[in-house]
Amino acid sequence: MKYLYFPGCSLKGTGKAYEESLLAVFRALGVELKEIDDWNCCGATAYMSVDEAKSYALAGRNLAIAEREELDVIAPCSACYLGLNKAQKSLQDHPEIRARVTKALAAAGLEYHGKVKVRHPLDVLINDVGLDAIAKRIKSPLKGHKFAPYYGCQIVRPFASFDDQYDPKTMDKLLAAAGAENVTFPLKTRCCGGSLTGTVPEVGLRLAYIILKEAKKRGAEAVVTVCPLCQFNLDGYQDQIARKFEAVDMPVVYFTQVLGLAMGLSADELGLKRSIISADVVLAGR
Amino acid sequence: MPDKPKVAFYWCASCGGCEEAVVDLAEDILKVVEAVDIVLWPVAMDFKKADIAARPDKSVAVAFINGAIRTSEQEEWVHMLRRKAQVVVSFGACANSGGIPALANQFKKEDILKFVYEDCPGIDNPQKIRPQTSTVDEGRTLTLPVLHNMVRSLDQVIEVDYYLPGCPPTPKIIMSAVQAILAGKLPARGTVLSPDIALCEECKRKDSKPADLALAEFKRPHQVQIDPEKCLLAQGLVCMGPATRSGCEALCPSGNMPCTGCFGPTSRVKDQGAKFVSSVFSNIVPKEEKDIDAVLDGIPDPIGTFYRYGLSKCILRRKLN
Amino acid sequence: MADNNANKQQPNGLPRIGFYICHCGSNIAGTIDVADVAKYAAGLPGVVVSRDYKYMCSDPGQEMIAQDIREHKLERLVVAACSPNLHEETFRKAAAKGGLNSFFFQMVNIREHASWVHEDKKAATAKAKDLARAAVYRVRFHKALEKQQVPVDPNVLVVGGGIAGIHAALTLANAGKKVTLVERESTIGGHMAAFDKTFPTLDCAACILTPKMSAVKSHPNITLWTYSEVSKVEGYVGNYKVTVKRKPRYVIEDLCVGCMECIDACVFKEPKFADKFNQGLGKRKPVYIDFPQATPKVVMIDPETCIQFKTGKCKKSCAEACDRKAIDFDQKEEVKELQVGAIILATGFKTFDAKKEPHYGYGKYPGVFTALEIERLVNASGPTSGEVVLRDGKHPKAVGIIHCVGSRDEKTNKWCSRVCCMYSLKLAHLIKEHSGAEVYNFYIDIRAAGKAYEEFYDKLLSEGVHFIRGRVAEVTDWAMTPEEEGKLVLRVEDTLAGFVRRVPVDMVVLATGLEPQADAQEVRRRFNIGCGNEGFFQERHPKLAPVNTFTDGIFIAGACQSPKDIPDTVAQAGAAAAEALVLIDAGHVELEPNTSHVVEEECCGCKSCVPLCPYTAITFDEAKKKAVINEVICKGCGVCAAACPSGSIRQNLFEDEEIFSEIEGVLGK
Amino acid sequence: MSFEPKIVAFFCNWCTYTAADLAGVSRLKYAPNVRVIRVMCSGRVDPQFVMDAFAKGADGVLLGGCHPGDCHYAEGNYKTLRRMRMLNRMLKDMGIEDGRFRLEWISGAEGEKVKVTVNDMVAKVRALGPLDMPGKFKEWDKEIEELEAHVNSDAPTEVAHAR
Repeated sequence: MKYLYFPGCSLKGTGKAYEESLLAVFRALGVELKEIDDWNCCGATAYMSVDEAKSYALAGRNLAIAEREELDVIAPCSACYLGLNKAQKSLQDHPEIRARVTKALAAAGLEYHGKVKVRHPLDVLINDVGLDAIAKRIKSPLKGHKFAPYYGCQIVRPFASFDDQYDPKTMDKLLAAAGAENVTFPLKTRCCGGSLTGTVPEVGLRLAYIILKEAKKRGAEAVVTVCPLCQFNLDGYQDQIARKFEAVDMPVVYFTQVLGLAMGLSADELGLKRSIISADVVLAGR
Repeated sequence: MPDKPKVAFYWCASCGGCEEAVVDLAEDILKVVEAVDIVLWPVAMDFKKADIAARPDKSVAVAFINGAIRTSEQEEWVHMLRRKAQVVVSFGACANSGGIPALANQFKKEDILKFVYEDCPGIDNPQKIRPQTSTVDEGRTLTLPVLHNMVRSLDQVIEVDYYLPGCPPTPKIIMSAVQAILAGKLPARGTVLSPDIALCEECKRKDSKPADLALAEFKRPHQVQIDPEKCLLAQGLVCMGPATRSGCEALCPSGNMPCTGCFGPTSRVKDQGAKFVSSVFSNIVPKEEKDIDAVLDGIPDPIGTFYRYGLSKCILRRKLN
Repeated sequence: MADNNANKQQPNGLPRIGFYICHCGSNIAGTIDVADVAKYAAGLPGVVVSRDYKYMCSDPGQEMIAQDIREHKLERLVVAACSPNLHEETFRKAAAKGGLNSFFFQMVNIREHASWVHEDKKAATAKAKDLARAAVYRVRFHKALEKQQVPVDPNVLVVGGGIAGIHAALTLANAGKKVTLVERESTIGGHMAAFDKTFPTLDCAACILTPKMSAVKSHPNITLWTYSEVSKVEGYVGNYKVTVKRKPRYVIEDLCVGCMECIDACVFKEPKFADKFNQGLGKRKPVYIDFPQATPKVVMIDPETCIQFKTGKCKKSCAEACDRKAIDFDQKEEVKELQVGAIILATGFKTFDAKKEPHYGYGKYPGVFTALEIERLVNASGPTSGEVVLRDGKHPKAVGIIHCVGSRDEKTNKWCSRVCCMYSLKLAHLIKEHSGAEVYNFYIDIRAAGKAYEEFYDKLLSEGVHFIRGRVAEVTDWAMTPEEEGKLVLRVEDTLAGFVRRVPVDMVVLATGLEPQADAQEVRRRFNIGCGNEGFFQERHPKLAPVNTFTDGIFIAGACQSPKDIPDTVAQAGAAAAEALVLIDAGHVELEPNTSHVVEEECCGCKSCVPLCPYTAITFDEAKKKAVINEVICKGCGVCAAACPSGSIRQNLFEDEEIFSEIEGVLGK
Repeated sequence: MSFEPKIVAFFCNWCTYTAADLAGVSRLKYAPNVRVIRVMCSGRVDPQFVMDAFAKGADGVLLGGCHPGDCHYAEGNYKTLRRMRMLNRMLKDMGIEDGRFRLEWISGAEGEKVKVTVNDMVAKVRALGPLDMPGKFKEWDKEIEELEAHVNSDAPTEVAHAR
């Protein structure tokens, strides 16, 4: 099994722990990830609201480079995953956008034929690797640990290609396979605050607080997420949340970190020491 | 002795089989010769064009013309015969509907010439010499007729009064036509002089045809051991009988070969190939496009199969290019 | 009106053709220059009269045509107006009135196919001319034809025993017709039998329905077959042959008197299995009856749960308890055949599956109910005897009713289900009455268009039921405040107040919309009728033929045609019955003479046509060795005419030369 | 002026013709290039009709029937599908481009599909350009115009074939 890996900016920066744990878990599962050569910004965030075509051209360049390899692309960051898929769909459905992007790519000597499939690691783990294969690799199950599975908005909206839009379950299944217990968590896809934590903190912080608080109330020892922005908001703003609302003290980790632990990988190689709110509770018992 | 009616035979783009068919009348030919005066018959006697040109208009009672019209010479001859004859009978499949020569309407003239004079295996023509319509040799100009861009049936060039179908017409229908002409008992102009009903009517295998001919596969004659009694279509062979006019007494099916349609369609049908397709393919077994296509693949050359003798009379007339 | 007709002579032996073009007010004339088309048509070969007129289908329009036929000795008639599906018959009659055979007529559709669909006037006018020319060329070849009359079987089949089927069957039976009513469930009554009260009058559903149910059972003209399904329909208007499968209920219907002693005797002492009639909220035994007034009042055995069927080792106490020996474990499916002249389909609807909107938590939170479940809860004969309780037995203090679940939604069903607003109001009233709970309605719009409906809404407002305008975003058990703890919270944007509300309740009711039956597609194929895009049966005309279908003799009534409430359903059922009566009492039907025939002397007997006919109208005459078409059975598709390899089959009205001349006409100059 | 294709359509009475009526009732707007010939069933459409329409000047031929399984006459549309797939091959062999002949299943409820199909077909045939078979027939027969007059002139002389 081999895939192209599109890290995006987060996994090289604030989401370093995601990259470390993702690569470690995939390596342990015998799945090869090859980083896309000379990738650039996925085109998400600010570009999209300033100039759609530029955003699609950025995404298009990544796709065009990836297309040469005839492999599926794994985009772990939710924003990248959505941005690339959105570009893919727009290029397919709108000839005028396709024409503009084709022109832009031609200037760089590239062409894109729309053949790349951009996928999320959850999709690949569940549908390609399979729960059975993963279950066989679980060496030290996370017995007695309770987590709140939190997916964020972007991997199921607007496209719900591999999971339910309202009640996604793929991560729940992985965590259960890792031996952990999932609390019933109705806020699975609720907003983490997004960029509002920085720009309009009175709104953004409240949104993040709601998620942390509810996870706590439902007895979770940590929130497990799939998105570097969610992780950053929920983990990094807890001191401000404590000042504004109350101290929640809730670790926020990536699903790959939890899965890695159950597979017997070390806290260090999974980046578990990088959390702002100590994730030691997740390590308890090992 | 009163003048016997004057009769002309002429050949255009044809194989000679139609001439042979006249000879095949056997002793009946003597009756014909006795009753008529043959003024033109290139295969048997030497007449010059000038002889015919010199005859008064309408002085020939009947002209039987076989072969398709492919060259300007043929074109000129048939116009002249039309002028000299009271009745023109289009004789045989080539004259009626283009016949085998009309299969050339699937190709461009240039492609045909190039193949025949350059690319055909066995050709040794390094200078790529092609026949010229006009050549000066020792001070004299030699000419050749022009090869037309397409093959036409006789009635696409001149008006035709009657048609004798077949490749070639059988002695029986020739004789009955001749007798009708001599007796002056001719049907309406434009009639095809054979029964206006399809071939199954006179096919010995007719009774063996099942009511539900649901075919799942088509085969070619060399691929099967043909049952000599059973309907050929029912054996998966493309037998054009249902879409072909009778009159030949089902010669080919009697000889264990499927009908290939040389008698052309009945008077109710404009396009024999299209109509045959409409009939046989409506009832093949599959329902899904890809399964249907798999059955159709059993007929690798639809045009050559369904228009073997009639491409000039296909509604579309020739391949576009 | 232009006069294009100054003493036109007919030079060439062509039939004398009259051409008429309709303005249809501005419907046609607004886009197509009708005077120009009429002028153009006047110059076409054979046309001796060409006129345009405001409304050709009006009496004066028809009279003008009839008069012209007489005066100008017209031999052919062409009318350019609307779709032949609408007025072909009208103008055929006009032709006949003028003394012309009705089939010397051709209609040109320049409204639906031109003026209504094109904006470019020049192009639309050019198209009208082309179509007119095609008809003029074609009509020359028309032949005089007569409609064939066939007798109509006076018996009627009604499919579906809900209120629509019941009403239709009774209407017909009261008119003296023999009716067979086929219902696939074990009892008639349909959805209405499950309801407690009906809006807006709040009369008890059972009180008004059960008398009609027993009337069906006892009516001498009605044969009632429940637990039965139509499996095959053959034939044509007036003469349908229907095959019905009667599924085994393992109880001999004629013997069972409905004493229910077998139920008491069942080896299961307590009811144990989910009771479908009560939406799974109650329990039943393997031998059961849906509800006390079930009609016919005959018990059933469910082989899925009965020990005798599962192991073969039950002591069969139910059979022992039956002194009439009505229980028959070996009962087999029966196949019956019926001959009927008309069929009424009243197959009803199903409700939207609430699990398809997972954010409303149905199946996840026990406090979420569908409206049908609440119908059973508020029903005095329901599983809780009318007590409104949650699944854990507790009484709700606050109830939220979410409207438009599976209606008016791009993601699920786009249509308005028409009844949910009103039944939500009814349930709000009943819940409040039965439990005293606060009731909140979350609605997009209140659609209360019906007699006394708006007044009912007013009444609810005055009763103190709350109304919040907005589509609920989600139902969640996530509490933000102490008051929300342990509650279900509805998050909704209150679009009147302009902010997001969180409303904590104990019980959520989902007002699920109405959908076509799951097997509506199969059923419509079986009966050879159409479905609209949304899957409800397609009526022949949305306004003028609402209970007819495109297949003559098959009528539709009730919610199988579109969502509708009980008054509309009953009205439509009456209409369908009336249409069936019109057909039957005429005694015969006239068949469109577009049948095909084999010209015997041209047929070579190749049999190519025989297997093509779906109605086995084509047979092979072994004596003559020719194909023969039975024109009574032929439905006029023309597939044989297209496929006859020697061109020896003709289809009336669609002969080869008619179509070839039409092709020439649309493309000609 | 740009080329406006002429398209002849054969619509079955029960599905596609009704759908076209519905498009009208719904006041959908579509290209005015199509001329509809009504047949009871798509199964009535003889391949001869399609060829004849091309020969008489159609740039495209559209055939509309009920969806598979939905035929008013049970299976007429399957018969159409089978024979038209063979016709398709023949048209291709005769040099008529893909896209000039089209078979579509349009149910009585799909007025919108009539609009979409017609517009799409008109656009595609417009891109293919005129077929103009009548013009081609005339063009082809130019090579046989000259001799007839020559032979039939009052004083025919020796014909020079070289041209």
